[in-house]
Amino acid sequence: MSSLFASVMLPFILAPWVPALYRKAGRRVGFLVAVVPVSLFVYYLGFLGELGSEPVGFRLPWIPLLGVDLSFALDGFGLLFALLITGIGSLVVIYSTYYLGPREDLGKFYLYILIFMGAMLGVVTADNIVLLYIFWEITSVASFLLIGFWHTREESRWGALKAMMITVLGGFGILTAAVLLYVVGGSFELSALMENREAVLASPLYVPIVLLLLLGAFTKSAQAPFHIWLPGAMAAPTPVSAYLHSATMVKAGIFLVGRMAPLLGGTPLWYYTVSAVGAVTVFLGAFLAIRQTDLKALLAYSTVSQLGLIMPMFAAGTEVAALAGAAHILNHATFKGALFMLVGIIDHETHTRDLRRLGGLYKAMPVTAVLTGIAALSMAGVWPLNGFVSKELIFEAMLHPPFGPDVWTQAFAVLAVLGSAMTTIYCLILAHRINFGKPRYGDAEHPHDPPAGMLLGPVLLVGLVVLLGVYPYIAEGPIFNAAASGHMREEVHGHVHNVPVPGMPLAMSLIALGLGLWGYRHLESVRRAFDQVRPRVHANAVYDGILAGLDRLSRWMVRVHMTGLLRDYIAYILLVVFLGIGLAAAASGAAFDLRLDLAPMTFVEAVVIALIIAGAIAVAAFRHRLAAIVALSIVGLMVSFLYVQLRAPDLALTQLMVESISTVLILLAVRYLPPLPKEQDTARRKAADIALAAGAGALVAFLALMTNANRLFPSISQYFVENSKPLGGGSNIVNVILVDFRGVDTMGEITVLGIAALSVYALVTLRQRTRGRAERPVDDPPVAFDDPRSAARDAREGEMP
Amino acid sequence: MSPNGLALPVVLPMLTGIALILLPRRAEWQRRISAVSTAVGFLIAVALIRQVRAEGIQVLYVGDFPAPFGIVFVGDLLSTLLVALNMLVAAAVLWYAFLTMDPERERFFFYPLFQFLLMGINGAFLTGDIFNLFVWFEVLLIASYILLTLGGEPYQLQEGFKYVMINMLASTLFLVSVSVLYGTLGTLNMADMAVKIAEVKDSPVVAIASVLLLIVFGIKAAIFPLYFWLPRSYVAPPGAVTAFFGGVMTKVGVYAMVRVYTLLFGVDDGFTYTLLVWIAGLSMVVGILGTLAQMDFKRILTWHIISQIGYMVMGLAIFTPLALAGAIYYVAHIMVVKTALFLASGVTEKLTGTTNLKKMSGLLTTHPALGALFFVGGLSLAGVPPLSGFFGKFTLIQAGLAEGRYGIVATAVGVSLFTLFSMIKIFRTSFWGEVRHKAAADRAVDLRTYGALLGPLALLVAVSVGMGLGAQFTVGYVLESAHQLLQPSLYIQAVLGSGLGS
Amino acid sequence: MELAAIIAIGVLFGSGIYLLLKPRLLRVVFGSALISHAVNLLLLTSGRLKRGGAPLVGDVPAPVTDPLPQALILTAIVIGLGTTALILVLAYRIYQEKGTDDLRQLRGLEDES
Amino acid sequence: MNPLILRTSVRIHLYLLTLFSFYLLIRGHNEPGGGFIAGLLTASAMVLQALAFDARYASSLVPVREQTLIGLGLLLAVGTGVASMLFGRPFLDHVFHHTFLPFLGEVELASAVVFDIGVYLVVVGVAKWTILTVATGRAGQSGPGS
Repeated sequence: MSSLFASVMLPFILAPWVPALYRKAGRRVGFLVAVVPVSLFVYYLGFLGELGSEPVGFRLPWIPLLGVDLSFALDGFGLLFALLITGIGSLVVIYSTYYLGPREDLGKFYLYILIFMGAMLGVVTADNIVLLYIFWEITSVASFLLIGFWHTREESRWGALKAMMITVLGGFGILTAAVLLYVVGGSFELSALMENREAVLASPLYVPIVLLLLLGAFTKSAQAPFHIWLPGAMAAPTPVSAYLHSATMVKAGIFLVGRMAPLLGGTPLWYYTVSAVGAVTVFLGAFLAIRQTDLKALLAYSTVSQLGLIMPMFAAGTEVAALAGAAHILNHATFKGALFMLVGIIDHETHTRDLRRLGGLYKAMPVTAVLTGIAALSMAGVWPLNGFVSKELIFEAMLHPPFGPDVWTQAFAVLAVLGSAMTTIYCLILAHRINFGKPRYGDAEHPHDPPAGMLLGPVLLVGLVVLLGVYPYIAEGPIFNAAASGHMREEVHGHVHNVPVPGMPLAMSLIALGLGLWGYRHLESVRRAFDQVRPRVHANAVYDGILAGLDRLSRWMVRVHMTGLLRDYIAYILLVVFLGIGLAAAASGAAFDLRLDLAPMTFVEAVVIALIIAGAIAVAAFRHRLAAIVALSIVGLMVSFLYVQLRAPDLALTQLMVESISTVLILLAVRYLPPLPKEQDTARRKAADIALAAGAGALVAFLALMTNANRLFPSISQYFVENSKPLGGGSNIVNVILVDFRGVDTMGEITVLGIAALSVYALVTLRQRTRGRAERPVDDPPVAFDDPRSAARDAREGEMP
Repeated sequence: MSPNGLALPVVLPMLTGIALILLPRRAEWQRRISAVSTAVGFLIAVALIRQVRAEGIQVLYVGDFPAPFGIVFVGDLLSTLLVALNMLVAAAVLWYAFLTMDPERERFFFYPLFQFLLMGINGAFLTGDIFNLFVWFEVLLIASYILLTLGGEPYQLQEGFKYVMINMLASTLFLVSVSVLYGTLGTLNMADMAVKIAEVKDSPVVAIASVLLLIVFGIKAAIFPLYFWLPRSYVAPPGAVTAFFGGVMTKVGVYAMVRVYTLLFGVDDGFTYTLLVWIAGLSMVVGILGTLAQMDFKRILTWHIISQIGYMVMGLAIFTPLALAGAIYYVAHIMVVKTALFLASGVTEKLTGTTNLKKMSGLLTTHPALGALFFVGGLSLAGVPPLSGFFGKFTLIQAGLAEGRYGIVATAVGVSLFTLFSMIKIFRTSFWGEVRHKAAADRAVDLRTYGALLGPLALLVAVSVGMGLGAQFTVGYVLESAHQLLQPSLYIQAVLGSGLGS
Repeated sequence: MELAAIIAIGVLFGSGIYLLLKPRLLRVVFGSALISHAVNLLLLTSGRLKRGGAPLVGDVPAPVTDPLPQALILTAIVIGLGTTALILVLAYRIYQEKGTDDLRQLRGLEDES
Repeated sequence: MNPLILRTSVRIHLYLLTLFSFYLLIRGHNEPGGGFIAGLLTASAMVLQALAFDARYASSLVPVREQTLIGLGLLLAVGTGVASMLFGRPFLDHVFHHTFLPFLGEVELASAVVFDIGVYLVVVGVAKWTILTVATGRAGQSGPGS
């Protein structure tokens, strides 16, 4: 099935050409781009009825070393998503051509959209978890770019960042879980891992694997408390909200749970975690939706809530739950996709999304209003629309939990009913409040229905809403059961009903509807009541708090230790040396062997060494710089004298010469430096300095002693003594070593000298300040953008010799 | 090619540097000669890699003196790879420097100094002798001192002085360790040392020497807690220099750490592992914390260097083939991507006249190509798949979890999230937003120059993307070299085995 | 002999470090000079001191002092000369540009957020 | 002291020291001496000149640009290595050959001596350049640009 691979790659291959195409084709680019999703949609339609639990696959080695291959598998479950991705993708691409204004950068927009489409197709067809993760992250990146499409707006930039951070956090969870699975199960291939399911379940790593993986799913699907990014993502253009943030990307988390369930599911941990989070999310999402006045924000929270309803369906592992989940994925995509597009139209026409400023739209734009009403009622679960069909299934599944009903599952059901009741309330707001009553058109005088092209998407989707509500059997086999089968990895033959069947689920639906109706009639008091119950801890506040806290921590850290003082830096290094050597000595544990091997000392040598010691202390102590220089050169001279005593004539000569030359250099340089003032060190600081210095001296002396006492092996220098004449042709062994045995050292060393001379010359001669600056350091006072000075500087920079 | 090829990465830049000093300082000549030489150097390095892959570790007995007496150059998969990357990055940076370096700096020996820097770095990668390593360090350091301060701007001088003094202290400590090692082991050849250390593993001398060397190389590599010199000194010099330093310099320290720990000391005792893993974790955390409050393009990138060094140390600490491979991969990836990002910061500075993020915005609107290149580079740095950074991180995570090192893996993953955060911060504030800086057309940087400036950046980003998509090859290579490193007997055999006979 | 040399090394190193901790550029430079003396002597003592004549091969074979550390020190001395020259120049250029030789005033903090 | 006497004696010093440094350079392979020491000696001779006269005069005594000295020195040093490579020998493999020169006695014509001469040139160039630059606070003979 290499065509499968091609279908995933196609958007990626074509995406880079879109900006160029846009420059050529202008605004018509959308119709050209639409060819991609439409043809892919047709391609995937071809699989309808063919696929169930048995996937068709394709595999190409990519990085076999790491166990990451381009292996794809499409089954009924993936097919459902693929159809959504390409189908809604087609509608959205066409819709955006009308929605986005003539001044928008459509080239970039469609580039991002195509990348997203390819990545999303990759997610739902990948058989290798790492491959899945790769596509997963690309969807996050594409979503980031699309949320930030109107990047001149602060809320877009902020929302994009938040969405990215939270979804990528979850992505890392998936990656880590994938690697842990590899550790336990020996593969990244899902199909191979399935064979090792027992080992995975038995592993002590099972719990972290599940939690990390679910972290990925929950963040992507905006489950509480990670739901906070989704409302922020509404800063994206509405087609993006319709496509990514209601129909496809946010369902990737659900997909992941459904995909991994056969491997990791079937345990209480899996089921109860997902169900609990889902139930809380249903409730919280609906609760927050009612409080919104922005239509898009309302839809965003409603999406959160609906996702919480679907998610647990794929954790239960029962047939009815699988069927319910599959059906609601499709149904939700239809009505929510339509609603987003319709809200986009309303926004487009009235220039507002504030529902307090909207009303009576039915009079001005009847088609839009009717479509909105139908879609919203479907979301509320009103018969005979498709929302009703899947909601019945969901309630039924909730009543038949895999581990039998208990207090927890009952609580989940109650939360779901309460959530649905609140869903009814906000659906009625959408269906009734803005369409009827006193005309309020926002900023527009006479809004009207948009052109047919813009309505195409909503009409088709609402058509599906009705069709699947009235006659859901059309999708029962090829889509719902196929998807459920793919998820369960065994054939599922469930049934959907288009007529209400008396029973507990129907009762739950009716309670939800009734409560909702009552609530809608008392909307104002409900709102007031809700406003009273402010949650103590806002997930948003946590997010902001973490960022602000890290920012403070960062400043504090830099301020505290990056003092900019050389003294502190030297002290750090010394402390690290003390600590490191102390630890190493302690850790090695072996006793020190202090058998010294000493040569006799003559009187002259003693005097020389005494002078060196005295001189060194004098250099440190003298405040007068000439005195210090004299002391320094005495030290140098005595050191070279010591070299003579220690049978190192070459060293003595060199040291002597170097000493005289560097003394001259110091004397010359001192002319340019100010005299040394009295230092006002506090006694404590001085004591600290002396302690550090004494410690350092003692440490080096200790190392020397240790070396002396531990001559573990004879030196290689006997070789030089013996071979200096025969191999090097000289009898001055040191010189032969320098030019022959270790000639490379000398080569490097004279290079150092040469560089030093170039440096001295360049440093002294090249003075930037006198002739302005080519590149300013950042700490200069800010230069205004239109500062003539900077213009002059740029002019200079521009000319290349 | 005879083993003499190993001398070429040192000799060629040296000859080039000499030529550039001797020849009249005409900018075109200086540019052409250094460009040709660096390109040839890269090709030579590639040829060396091929040779090492085909024939195993290559050893050049300089002056024909047998090991351990003379100095040896050793080319294994790691060192030749790093030489090649060094030359590649250098080529890109030079290309950028041709377009941006101010004529004054060009005339004051920028190009020859750069060649000497390359010579020092290549020497450090290739030498098999600990004192010779010191010499190469000095060559590259003194070249770096002047490249950091060349131009004599006050900020450069002030931060350069601290950089020089700290490195001087580090060099001193290096010499102290050399004298401890020579005094006790009686040799300077690293292979010979490895043989002797293996005999006296328990001696406290060995433990102390290893920690001393760790500190010395740690200062160069800017690991925690020895990194404090880096964030300020690296932002001072011109863009090209910062880019090269940010990409390459600290990696020499990392290389030296990897070399001494694989060849001489090993990480098999609990103490060294604990030490390294804490260093790794804290480097990551502190480096990333440093970026969070910064609002300056270059400063964010320089703080990142520290946290990325942490990943490399992490690989070294875990010390399995996969972990070491991850570390090497990371080194290669960072050399390429970090340089690219610094170049991007340089281009934005050319365009807007600032590196302060608060003072620029909307670059994506005015310069979409730059925005795209930065975005891809930034994502790669943060380890977003399938770019090169991802596979480094992935390999390290895989190695860490396989060994059950959960703490460090969690740290690595968390830090990479905030790496992404800081890259996005740059993108959000300076590439997105209203166009607030002047459009390129109004400024002296005309469109042609701008297009040319993107050349080296695009080259490096392309390499990063290629490294990621071609991960089978790149990961294969680093795994192979990790295996080589974990069998020090191969190295010892190559150096001493045939050497003793001659 | 070695003990005395080692004491000298310790004092040289300690004094040098003490000077490195001081805020005046010139004293820091002095410190670096003292430290390099210390390290050179340390290298010398890492071989054995005075175990024979100067390392010159005569006609009669005689024990000589370990020549290798001497060669290493020679290299180190020369490198030290180069570095010292650079540091000196750097110091006085800083004074020229910033008008101060006090490292406490050369901190570069004010520009950071 | 009478400046004339000083100057004359310093000049004589210069010739003597330079000669002596050549001697040290040549014999360095066998006796204490060699390129470094010889180079440094020549440099200190020039320092003396600079102290007695002025830096410019001192520098004019060696009428070669410092950067040329350094470049040539490095070239000689690395050149011996490259030469051995050209002959198919390992890098920096030195050859030597004994010969008899008047006044100096037996001297070997070793490529190592060429190497050492390179060292000598570099040291002279570096010392001269550095001291001049620092002494005058400006460039030596080689001004910026070509």
